[in-house]
Amino acid sequence: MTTTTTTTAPDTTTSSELLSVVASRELAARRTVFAGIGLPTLATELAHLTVAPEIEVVYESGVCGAHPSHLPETIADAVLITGAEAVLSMPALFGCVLQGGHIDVGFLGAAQIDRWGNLNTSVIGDWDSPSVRLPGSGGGIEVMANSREVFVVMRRHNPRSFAETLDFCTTPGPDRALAEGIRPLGAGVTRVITELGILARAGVGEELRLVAVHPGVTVEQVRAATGWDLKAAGTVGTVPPPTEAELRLLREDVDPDRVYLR
Amino acid sequence: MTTTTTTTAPDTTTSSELLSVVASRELAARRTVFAGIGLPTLATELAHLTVAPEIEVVYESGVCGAHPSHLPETIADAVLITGAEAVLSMPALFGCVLQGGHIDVGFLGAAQIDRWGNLNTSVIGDWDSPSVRLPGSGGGIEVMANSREVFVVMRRHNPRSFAETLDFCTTPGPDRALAEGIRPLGAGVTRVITELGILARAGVGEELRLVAVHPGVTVEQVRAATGWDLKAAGTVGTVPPPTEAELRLLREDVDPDRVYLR
Amino acid sequence: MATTERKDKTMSMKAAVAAFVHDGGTVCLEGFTHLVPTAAGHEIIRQGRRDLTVVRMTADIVVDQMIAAGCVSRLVSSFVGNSSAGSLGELRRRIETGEPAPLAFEEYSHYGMICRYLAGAQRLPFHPLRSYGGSDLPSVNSDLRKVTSPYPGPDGEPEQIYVVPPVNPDVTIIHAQRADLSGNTQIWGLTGIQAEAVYAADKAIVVVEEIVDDEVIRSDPNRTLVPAHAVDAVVVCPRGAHPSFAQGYYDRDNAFYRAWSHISKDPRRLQEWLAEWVLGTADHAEYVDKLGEQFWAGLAVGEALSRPVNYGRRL
Amino acid sequence: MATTERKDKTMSMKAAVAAFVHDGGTVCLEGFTHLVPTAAGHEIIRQGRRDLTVVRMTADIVVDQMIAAGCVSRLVSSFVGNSSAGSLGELRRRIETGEPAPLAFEEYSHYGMICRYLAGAQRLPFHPLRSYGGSDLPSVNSDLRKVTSPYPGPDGEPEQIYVVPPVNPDVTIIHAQRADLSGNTQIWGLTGIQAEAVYAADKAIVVVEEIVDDEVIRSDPNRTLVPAHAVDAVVVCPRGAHPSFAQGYYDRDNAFYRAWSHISKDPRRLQEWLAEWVLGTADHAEYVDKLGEQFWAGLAVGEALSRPVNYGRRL
Repeated sequence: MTTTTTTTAPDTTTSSELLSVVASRELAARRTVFAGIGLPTLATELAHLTVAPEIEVVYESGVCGAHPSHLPETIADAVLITGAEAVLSMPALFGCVLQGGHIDVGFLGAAQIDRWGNLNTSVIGDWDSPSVRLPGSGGGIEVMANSREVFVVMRRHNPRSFAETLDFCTTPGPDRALAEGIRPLGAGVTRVITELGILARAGVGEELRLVAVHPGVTVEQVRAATGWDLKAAGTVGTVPPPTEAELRLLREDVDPDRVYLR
Repeated sequence: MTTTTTTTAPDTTTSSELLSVVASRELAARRTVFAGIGLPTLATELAHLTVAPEIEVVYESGVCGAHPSHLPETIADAVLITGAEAVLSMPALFGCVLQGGHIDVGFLGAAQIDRWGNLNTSVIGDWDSPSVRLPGSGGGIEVMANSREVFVVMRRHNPRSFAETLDFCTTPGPDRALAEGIRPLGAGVTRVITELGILARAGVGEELRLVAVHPGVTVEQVRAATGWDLKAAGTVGTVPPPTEAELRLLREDVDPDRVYLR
Repeated sequence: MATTERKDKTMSMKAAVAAFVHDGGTVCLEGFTHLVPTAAGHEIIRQGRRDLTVVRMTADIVVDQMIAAGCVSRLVSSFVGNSSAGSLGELRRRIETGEPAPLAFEEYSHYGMICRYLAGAQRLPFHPLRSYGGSDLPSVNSDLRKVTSPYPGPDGEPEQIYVVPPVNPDVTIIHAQRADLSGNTQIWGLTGIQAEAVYAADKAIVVVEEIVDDEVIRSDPNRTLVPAHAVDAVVVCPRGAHPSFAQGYYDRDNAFYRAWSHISKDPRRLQEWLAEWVLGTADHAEYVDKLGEQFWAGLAVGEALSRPVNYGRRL
Repeated sequence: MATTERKDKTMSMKAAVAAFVHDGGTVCLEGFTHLVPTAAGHEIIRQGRRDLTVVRMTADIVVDQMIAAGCVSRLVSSFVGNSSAGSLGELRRRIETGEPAPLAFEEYSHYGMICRYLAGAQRLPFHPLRSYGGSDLPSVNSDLRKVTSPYPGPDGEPEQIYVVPPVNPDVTIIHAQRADLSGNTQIWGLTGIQAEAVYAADKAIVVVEEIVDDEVIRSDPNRTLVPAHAVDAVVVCPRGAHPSFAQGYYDRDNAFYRAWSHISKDPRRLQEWLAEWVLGTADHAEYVDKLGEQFWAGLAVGEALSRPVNYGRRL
C-alpha cells in the first residue's frame, strides 16, 4: 500500500476495510441490493454515503428501508425491524421482490467458486458423505437466479476456494442454467472481490477474468492463488487504495463501534 | 302453512324468513361457512343461536370472526372489519382457507342449476352474444371446487332456473370435474333450498332429488316447476314450518332492523 | 449507521395519469370493494384515454364508467356486476348488443385472477389452481390450460391441474389510506390483492387519502403492504375511493351503488352523469366539493383505534 | 347481530406436545430467526419423541438439540447452520460421520421450502419457482422436478420450470407474541412463513408470549396472521423463543448462539448441556428461572410503540 498522498489511507487499513471500500465503489448507480450482514452491509452503507445515494438494502429476513439504531448483528436483528419502512413476509420477499426481479445486486459468499461464477455452499467432498457439511443454499440459489448481477466477496483467495471443479454446485450461474434450458433473469456473478484484487465477467458465456490487483500484488500471484487457469484482462489495473475520506466514513459513520471492522 | 300449534309460526312468515330458517337447520354441526350477505348470513347467524353454536362465517372479502355493530349490507361492509378477529389477504383467503380445504359449507346462488348441481352465473344465451350478461363466477368456482359441500338457496323455483341443460356451465359440480379427470375436494351441491321445498344429493354420481316439501306444496307442483325430470326420495317429508322461537330469534336478534327480512 | 434519503414521488393525479397511462395500454385497477381507485378512473376518462385493456377482479361502477366514456376495448375480470346492488348497464349493453361498440371480455374466476396476479408479481410462467375442472370457461378462454403434475396424485396416477398465465399490466393503480413521500404504502381493513397487483405491473401509481410523516409509517413497518421500491408515483387524493369506502376515513355510499343500476341502464342518463360529474369537474377535488360537505358528513365514521404494539428498542 | 362464542384452546406445553407430536411423525417448526419455537423443541426432547421428520427452513440450534437428543431421523431444510455464529456440531457429525446415527437430509433452498409450504397450505400438487436450473441439488433430491409451461416462453419456444411438491406436516409449531384463547394469533416484526406453515399442517400448535383479551386482538384484525380456525392448541410460554428473540418482548441472546458452536462441537459437552438445561428442567418456566432475572434483564427491550390506526365505527 502507498502512503505517498494525503488522500490515500495509512497502511493500517484492515482487510475488512479494504474489501468494504472496494465493494462499495462497485455499487455506483445501483439502487436495490440484497445483502447479508457483515462486509456487504458495510459496503452498501459506504456506497450510500459516496457513489450510490439512492441505494436501498433489502435483507433476506424481509426488511426494507431499515433505519437501525445500532449496527445489526444478524439479518434479523431486532434493530433492523424497529423503525424500518417495511417488513415483508417470506413469500412476498422471495416471490415478489427477489424472483419478481426487483434486485439490482445480490451479495453472496461461498466455500468454492469456479471460473463461471458457480458456487458451492453445500459440502466439501461427496454430498452423500461429505468431509465438511456446509450450511447449504439458504436463499443463495434465488439470489443468483433473480438478481440482475451478483457480487461475491471472498476473504480467502486460494486454489481450494477458487476451484477448477466444484465439489458440488449448489448455486449455478446462468451458463449452467442455460445448459439445462432454463433462462435466469440476471448475469450471474459479475464481480469477485478478494484480498488480492478484482475478478469480473459481464454475463453469459464469459469466464471470470482478473481486471485489477491491489497495490503490490502481481498478476502471477493471483493466478497462482486461483485453482483454474485464470485469464487476465488486456490491461490489469491497480485498485486505488481506500482514500482517507472513505476510511473516515467507514470508521466514524458506518461502523463506529467496529462491530465488523475487526 | 299451519297455525294449529303454539310452536309454529303465524302465516305472516315471509319467504326470506322461511328460506333462512330452513337453511339454518341444515347447518347443524357445521363449523365453517363461506357465505355471501343476505339469506346465507341470516341462516348462519340463526344456526349459531340454535343448531350450530360453534359455527363461523368466513366472508369472501377475507373477514373471519366478524363482530359487526350493524347488520352488514355487503360482504365488505366496514362494520364487518372493525372488531373482527382476522382480516385475510385474497391469496390467504382463496389459497389457504378455501382451496386449503377449511370450509365445511359454501353458500352459492345461480341463475341456473341442473340436476347434478352444476351452476350458471355467466350468461343467458350464447356466451359470445348473450341475451343477458350475468356477473360471472366471482369466487363461485372456487367455493364449489373446495368446500366440503355447497348449499344453494334459490328464491325462484321454475323450469328456466332449474334447467335440463345449462346455457353455460360456469361452476361445475364434481361429476363434471371428474369427467375431465380432475378430482375436486368436496361433494358439490348437497342442498337446494327453495320456496317449494328441499332438493338434496349426497355427492358424486347422485342427482338432486326432492326430499321435502313445504306444508301445502305437492310433489307434482315441484316436479312441474323443475326443468328436468326431478326424482323424489322414497319418502318425501314435509318441512316443519319455522317455529315461533326461530322466528323470534331471526326477527329480534339476527335482523331487528329488517335489512334482509323484507 | 447511515440511512437512505428517499425520493419524493408525489405527483398530481393529472400528471401521474399522463405519465403512466397510455392509449392501448393495459391498466390494472385493484381494490376489492374497499379502496376502489375511482378518482384515478375518472382522471383517465378526463384525459380521454382510448383502447385500454382494463384488468380488475370485480369490474364495478368505475369500470362501467370508463367503458361508457369510450376508454376501454378489452376487459379482464372475474365479476362484472354492480356489487349486490344490480347491474352495470353500459357493460351489459356492450356485451349483449355490441352497441355502441363491442367489448372484448376475458372471463375468469376470482382465484384465477388472484393467481394471474401472483404469477405476474413473481415472474412465473403460470400459476396452478384447483379450479375450472368441468367448467365451460376454458372453452371460451383459451388461456385456461392444464399441466400434468410430475408427482403422482393421491391415487398414484398422474394428476392434471389447471393453470393461468401471469398478468403484467403496464400500470397498476391502487388506492390506499396513507403513504410516505417515497411510496411506502399502508393499508388496513380489506387488503385484497393490491400488493401483488402492484408487483405484477411495470409501473405503479398509489393514490392515498393522505401523506404522512416517515415516522408514522416507520412506527409500524408490518402495516406497509407496498414498499417504496415498487412505487413510481404517489398521488394525494382524499375521498378518491368514493363511492367505495376507505376504512377509518369514510363509509361506503350504498345509495350511489343502488342509483348506478338506474343511471347506467339509460345510455343518455349515463352520458349526462359523466358529463356532469367527471368531464364537468376539473379534478377529484371539484367532484368532492360538488357533492358538498353535508353529503360527506353522511359518510363520516367514528373512531375505533387499534391498540399499539411494542416493536421494542435496544437499551 | 349475534356473534360466535369461541372455544378455549389453551393447553400446557406438556399436554399439547403429548397430544399432537407422535413418534414417526412429521413436525414443522417455523420462525425465521425471529420467534423460533425453542421451548416446544425442548418439550419434545423431554417427552423422548423418536424418529421424527423435522421440517424447518433454517435448521438452527433447536434442531441441533433435537437431533442430539435422538428425536430426529430425517431433516428437511434449506439452511443448516448456527446463524452467522458458526456450526451445528451434532448435525455436522451425523451427516459427516453418520455417528452416533445417520441423519437423512433433504436439501432445498429457502424459496424451495417456501414454495413447499405454499403448495401444502393451498392443497396444490406442486409449486413452480425459477430456481435450481443448473444446480446439482436435483441430482441429490429427486423431489425437485420440472414441468413444461403450457404457454410459450419469451422466445416463443416451450419453457421449462422447476417445481417442488407440497409439504403437509402432521403438526406445525410456531411461536408468536400473542393470541386470544381461541387461537387468533398476532405476530409483528419478522413474520416469515409461519402462517403458511400452519395452514399446511394437519394440526397446529401456537406457542405465545401471552394470552390477551379478545378486545386487544379485535382492535387490529389485520395483525392476526393465523386465524383461530387454523389453530388446535394455544400454549402460553413466556420467553419460549430463547435464544432467539420476540420483537418487543426480549432481545436475541447472541452470546448463546456463539457459545453453541463450542458446546455442540464436543458431544459430551452437548449431552451435558441437554441433561442440565432440558432434561434437568421440568418445563420452560424452570429453564427461564434457572437463567435468572439478571440474565433476562440483559435481554430486556425498551418501548417503541406503533401509532394506532383508525378502523372506524359506524355513527
